[in-house]
Amino acid sequence: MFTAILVMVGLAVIIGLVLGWSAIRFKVEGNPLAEKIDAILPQTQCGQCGFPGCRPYAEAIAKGEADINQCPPGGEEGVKKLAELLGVEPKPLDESHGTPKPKSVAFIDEQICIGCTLCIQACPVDAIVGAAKQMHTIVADECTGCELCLPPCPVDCITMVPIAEDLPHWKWKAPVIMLKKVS
Amino acid sequence: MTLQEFNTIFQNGLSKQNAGLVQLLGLCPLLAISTTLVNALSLGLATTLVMASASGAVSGVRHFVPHEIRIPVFVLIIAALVTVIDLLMNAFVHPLYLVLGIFIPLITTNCIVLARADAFASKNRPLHSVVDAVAMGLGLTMVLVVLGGMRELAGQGTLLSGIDLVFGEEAKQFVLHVVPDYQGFLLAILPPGAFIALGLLIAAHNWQKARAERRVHAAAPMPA
Amino acid sequence: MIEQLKAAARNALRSGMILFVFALIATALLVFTFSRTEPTIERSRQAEKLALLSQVLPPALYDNDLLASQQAVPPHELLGTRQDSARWIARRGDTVTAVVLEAIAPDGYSGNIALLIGIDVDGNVTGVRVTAHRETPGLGDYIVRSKSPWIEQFVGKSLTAPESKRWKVAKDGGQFDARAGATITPRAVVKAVHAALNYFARNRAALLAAESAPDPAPDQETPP
Amino acid sequence: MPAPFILDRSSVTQVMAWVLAALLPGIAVYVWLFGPGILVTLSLATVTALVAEAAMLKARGYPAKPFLTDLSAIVTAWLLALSLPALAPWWLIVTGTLFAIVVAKHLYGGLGQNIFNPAMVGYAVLIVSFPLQMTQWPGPLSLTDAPLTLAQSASVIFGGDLPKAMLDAVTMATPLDALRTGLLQQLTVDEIMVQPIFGHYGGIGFEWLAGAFLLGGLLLWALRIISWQVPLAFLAGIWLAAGFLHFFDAGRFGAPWFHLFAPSVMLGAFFIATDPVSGSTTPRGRLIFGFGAGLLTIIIRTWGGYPDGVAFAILLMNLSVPLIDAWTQPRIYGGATRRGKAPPA
Amino acid sequence: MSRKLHTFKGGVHPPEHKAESNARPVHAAPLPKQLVIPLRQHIGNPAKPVVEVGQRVLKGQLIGAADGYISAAVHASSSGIVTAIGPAVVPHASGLPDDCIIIDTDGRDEWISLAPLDYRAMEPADLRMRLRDLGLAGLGGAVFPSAVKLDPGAAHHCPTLILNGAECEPWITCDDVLMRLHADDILQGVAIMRHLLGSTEILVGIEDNKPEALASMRFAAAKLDFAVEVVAVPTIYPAGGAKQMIEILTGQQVPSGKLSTDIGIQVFNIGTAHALARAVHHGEPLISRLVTVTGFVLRPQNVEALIGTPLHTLITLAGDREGSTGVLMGGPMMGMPMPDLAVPVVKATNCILVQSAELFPPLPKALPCIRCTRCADACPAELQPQELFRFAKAGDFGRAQEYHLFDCIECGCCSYVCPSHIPLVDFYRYAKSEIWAREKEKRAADLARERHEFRQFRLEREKQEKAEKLAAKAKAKRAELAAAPAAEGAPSEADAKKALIAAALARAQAKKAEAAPKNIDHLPPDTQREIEEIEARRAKIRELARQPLESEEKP
Repeated sequence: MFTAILVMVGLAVIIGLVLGWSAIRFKVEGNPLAEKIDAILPQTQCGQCGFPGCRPYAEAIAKGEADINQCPPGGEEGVKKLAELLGVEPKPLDESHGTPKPKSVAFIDEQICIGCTLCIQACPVDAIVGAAKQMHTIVADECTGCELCLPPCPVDCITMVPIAEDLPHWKWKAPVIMLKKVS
Repeated sequence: MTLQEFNTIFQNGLSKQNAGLVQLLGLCPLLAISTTLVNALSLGLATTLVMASASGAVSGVRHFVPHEIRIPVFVLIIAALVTVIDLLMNAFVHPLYLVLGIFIPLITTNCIVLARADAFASKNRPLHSVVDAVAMGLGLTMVLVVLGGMRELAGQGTLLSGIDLVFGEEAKQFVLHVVPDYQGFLLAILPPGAFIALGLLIAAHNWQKARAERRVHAAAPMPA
Repeated sequence: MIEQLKAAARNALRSGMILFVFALIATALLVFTFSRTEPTIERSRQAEKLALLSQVLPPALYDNDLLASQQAVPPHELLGTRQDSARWIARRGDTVTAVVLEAIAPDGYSGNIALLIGIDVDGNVTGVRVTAHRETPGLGDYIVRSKSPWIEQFVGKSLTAPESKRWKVAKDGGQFDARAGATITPRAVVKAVHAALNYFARNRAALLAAESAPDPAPDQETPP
Repeated sequence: MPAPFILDRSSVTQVMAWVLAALLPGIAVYVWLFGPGILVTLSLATVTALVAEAAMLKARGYPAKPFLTDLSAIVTAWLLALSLPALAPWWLIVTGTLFAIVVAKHLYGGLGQNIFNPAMVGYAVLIVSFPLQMTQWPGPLSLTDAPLTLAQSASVIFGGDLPKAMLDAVTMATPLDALRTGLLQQLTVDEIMVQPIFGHYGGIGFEWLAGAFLLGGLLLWALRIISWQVPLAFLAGIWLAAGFLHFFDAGRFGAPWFHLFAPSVMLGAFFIATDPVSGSTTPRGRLIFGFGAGLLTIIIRTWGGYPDGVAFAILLMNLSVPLIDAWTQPRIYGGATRRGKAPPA
Repeated sequence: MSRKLHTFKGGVHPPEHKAESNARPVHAAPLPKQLVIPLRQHIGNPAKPVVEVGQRVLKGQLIGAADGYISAAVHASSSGIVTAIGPAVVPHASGLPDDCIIIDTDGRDEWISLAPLDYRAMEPADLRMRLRDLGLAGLGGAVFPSAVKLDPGAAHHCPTLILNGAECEPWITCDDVLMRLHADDILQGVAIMRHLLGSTEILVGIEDNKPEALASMRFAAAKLDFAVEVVAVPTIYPAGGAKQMIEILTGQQVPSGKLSTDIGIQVFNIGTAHALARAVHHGEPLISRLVTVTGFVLRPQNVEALIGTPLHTLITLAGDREGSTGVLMGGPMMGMPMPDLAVPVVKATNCILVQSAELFPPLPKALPCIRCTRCADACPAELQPQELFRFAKAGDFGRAQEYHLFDCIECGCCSYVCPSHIPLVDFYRYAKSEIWAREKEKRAADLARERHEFRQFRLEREKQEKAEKLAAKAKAKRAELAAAPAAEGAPSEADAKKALIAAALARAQAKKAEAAPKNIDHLPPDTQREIEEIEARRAKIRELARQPLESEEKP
């Protein structure tokens, strides 16, 4: 009887010592999970999720402070990928954060632009070039379509132009094999 | 604890996060022991008992347990409780103990017990934790009973066989011979039968869930 | 660096202490339960064994404490044993009435079949039970009493009734019934019971002697 | 409209029809040597399979016509029927066929999705659940006094149990059963083989049956419907494993030729293990698949709980197919052997 | 002719249907009223238009200049007026319009002045530039700019030159006819290739179902001053695939992921050799080619067609028939259906195949894959098509890539033999374009992340600099105030601070007023609400963005 108690207690003390020591000694700094989440997010940097950019949103998800369905540009597919990564059930997009839109780029009507630079300050990826009192232009290849430049423009010279499907952007469609009767 | 909390916890345990059908946790005893209804019910109740006491205990000490040693502590608590129950069953329901045999100590490693201790009890107040454990346990027991019933019925055409192991010799009269002169369908009693029956149960559960969802969709008012 | 090591050491001590306390409580609980249930468990075990023995011995044959009469029997070819087995002696008053032997049928379809055989002083079988086997479910397992009454056929049989060449299953021209398509298992059991009777006939005196064990150097003659 | 715009004439129906045709010599020999009972079994299994297939297609919302006319259900039914004892009761045949079609085929996703061979799943379920009824093999006609006519066989199958004496008269242990029983009675192989049921190689009648299935299998191979790898490796596995054991103790282990011509091996090698859906798809994988199945067959026959092991061996190998396929991806044109991510050109 | 031939694994042998079109004499197609010349006819960058709408152009005049190294020029195929430069329907599987130059012909077919090139006297690099400007591109189907392929690269020579005259697709006979009629010209082109590539071994592979072409080429080869081996290869599809042709003739396989030049072999189509000879010896740009018009027409034949000629012109020439079910460009194995018969002949157009229900019965419905691996047996790339199909269908593109999806040459053998009639090639094309699209998306996302992170860094730095500057200024001001003589009693330190704050506040307010948008008066309520929402969101974002900074500033 006494041996049993001794063995149990001895074992417990050893395990406790090892775990307590390791907890401090081998602490992992940084958050690899946030990196992985960030890699899935579309990097639009639009802030629709309620966070100032994709990275902060990724960190919030990793900490469990934000839900996975707050990113409209990522769409349902993005939610699904996040759900898969985190091992949770996918859920529909939270519409209070916006709805997915076709991919677009911003376009500045240079006839109207007064060169106020407000949009340049708003752009999260520095995709607008121009200087004060001179008209601005969008670098279409770098524009993420986040729409953050629309509200500050005092003359409403910016419009979102959906990316049209042309030959270089055309994709083969998924072939459909009709086995089942469509109900 | 409000009634609503209580309801939510019970719904989770019995259906939404049912250990057997949704989380698929603790399948080892689920499959091994569900050969008859009585076996299934007994092990289910034993597991529920262990879960309830373990969750209560874990919840009670949750403030004294540092994060890094929580698992050893939980395991210690669970193992101690299981051993106690094992000894008690051995002493007072010996015939049943002979049947359930090795599966009682296995409750220790049944992940659903540890899962609830870590996921729920270590973060909630004792009362909530015990209710959650009971709900989870009953959810598992429910699945076990249905599974045991299915397998017993298909396998040997009876229900409640072995009830005498729990209530003594006189209880034998309660055994239901549902199909008289049954040939016996061994597959149901053998391990593959457990997997097939569980598969069917999960399928039925999912089907029912999908149907309920469809109905909710259909019932939703159309936007004007 | 030093600071960090110190912090780790402090944390280690704290964790160790907490686990120590939990382990102490858990072990204490176990020790307490164990000491309380031990006698009951022992009684249950005895009762279980007795129940088994009583299945191969009619209650009229004995009034002694069967369990107390247990003695070791050295391994013997006729018993199919490789290690010491047990035998129990039934007495009515001071008269020895019967003996219960453990035997093994080595040539079951899937290996050994363990048997418990009761034999009265006149060499008649009082009962046979299978205590362990691995026969094909549904095919060979009807030798178990809970599956079919087949095993009751042996009651009252002896070396002379029927005579040796009729100690076979019906298919081989013997006395004992067997299911079509599943004759290997019953064959093995019949053979083992017959051999055990032979063993009894040869070592009768030693087996029935109250205190002494049978001849440790059994004769090597094979049974007819 | 996809390219290419022309197609070869082959179709699933055509493939399945050839498989059925290749089974015909075997069925003919069966009837000739064991009596017409098998025809009842075959018909019952076929009808059950078609009804089950139609019902499942309807339940799953698939059109019935293309899937019923692809003949795959009939192939499953025939393979199962040919594996069952020809005098097995009707409910046994129906249960097995239902299990094969409903569970093994449709619950796994239907044609092309079943990871296990449906016929073998049906067989395994039956042998595990009803071992007793699975022993009612009709004896070879040359060894039975009163062979059953077609009508008598039907009445045995549908009418339930025969009187025991009569059943004993027409049924017989298969050579594999006889070998197993004999070995358990401490007889040597040579002593067992003098029993009348044993023929030159695999048992009276059974060896001719095996020959007929071999013939059908060679036809399928000649038509390129099956590959050579699986049957050859399967037979080689059996021959080598049995030969190895026989070489060390001829008294306790059957000869390799006996195992090759014993019931169900040829059927398994050419018709069941070659099932493309549940088998391996790479050339090397097929060799491993076939050899493994052969090896397991002998292991199960020798040490397992049931006298024959072909079904279990094939099911076990079915289980390992994804692994085998992943390991044995062939080298492609241009020599890339390892699975590496080629950049999108 | 003792060359040992090798075989490639797989392949199929569909009915050939060559005899329909290769017996009739070759006609020149009539000059159409309008020519539509796409700027993107080759692999690489599209040509840049160098003419303007309304300008008159002459036959052979450069109208689209090559843009970059991997590109080729396009030329006016006849004289006339440029009436439009912009999108028009082009022969492409998508049916989408693409930029074209449209010329209304004037019927005079007036050439620019042509100047032959003395290729032996020219610098090879100059010669290649000239060929690029003459619009030379492979006529076998892939339309890779020939100038690039004629660059032997760092090795400075390409020992083996293979001329591909296999023409393995059913129905097509334009190469067959070209070899019968212009063997000498083709071999003149080969001489130029040999000169540029420094090849020592020249092989011509022709399928053995074209005996006349073989004879004609052998006859012409015998007249040359260098050795050209004309080899008859077995007729099996796709023997005309470049990699398959290399394996048949040399027994070598081009390593996966590499080019044939890496093992010292270059392959050209015989049509390309012919066009090269015309370009060098006559200075003619690539403005016409031989096109087989066959299938469900009255007079299947080969025609010499100008690039830009609408397809219906050619079909009318070959004899239109009632009841056609569609038109393919290319052969039945790899061709693509044409959305519109107004699409022009381009450099890649080798065949116009008119379909009918009888010649091309509608494909039967697909059944599930039964893993019979006939596709694997037929695959000349030695892939496992059934696995690729499984992955592509499941959307598991990563696995498809691991199983070498990009080694698929889309020859269609797998679909041809599939007993379940699954359109396998469609699945591979779909998977490939999805992977490309995702790569593109990923690159864009990485770029955006990088730029955003840099911006954050820049803002942070600016903020810090500003704070430092402010602190310095405040310090200076305080010192100034303290130093100022006290008029009505010295202002205390606190007063100075207050004054500072008041000044700062006033400045901030002025700035805010300045920054407020000027167009927000008298807005409709909708817009007003939207602006408010946006403002709220921005405020929230600002709030959130500030929080972490503040917490960091705490000690």
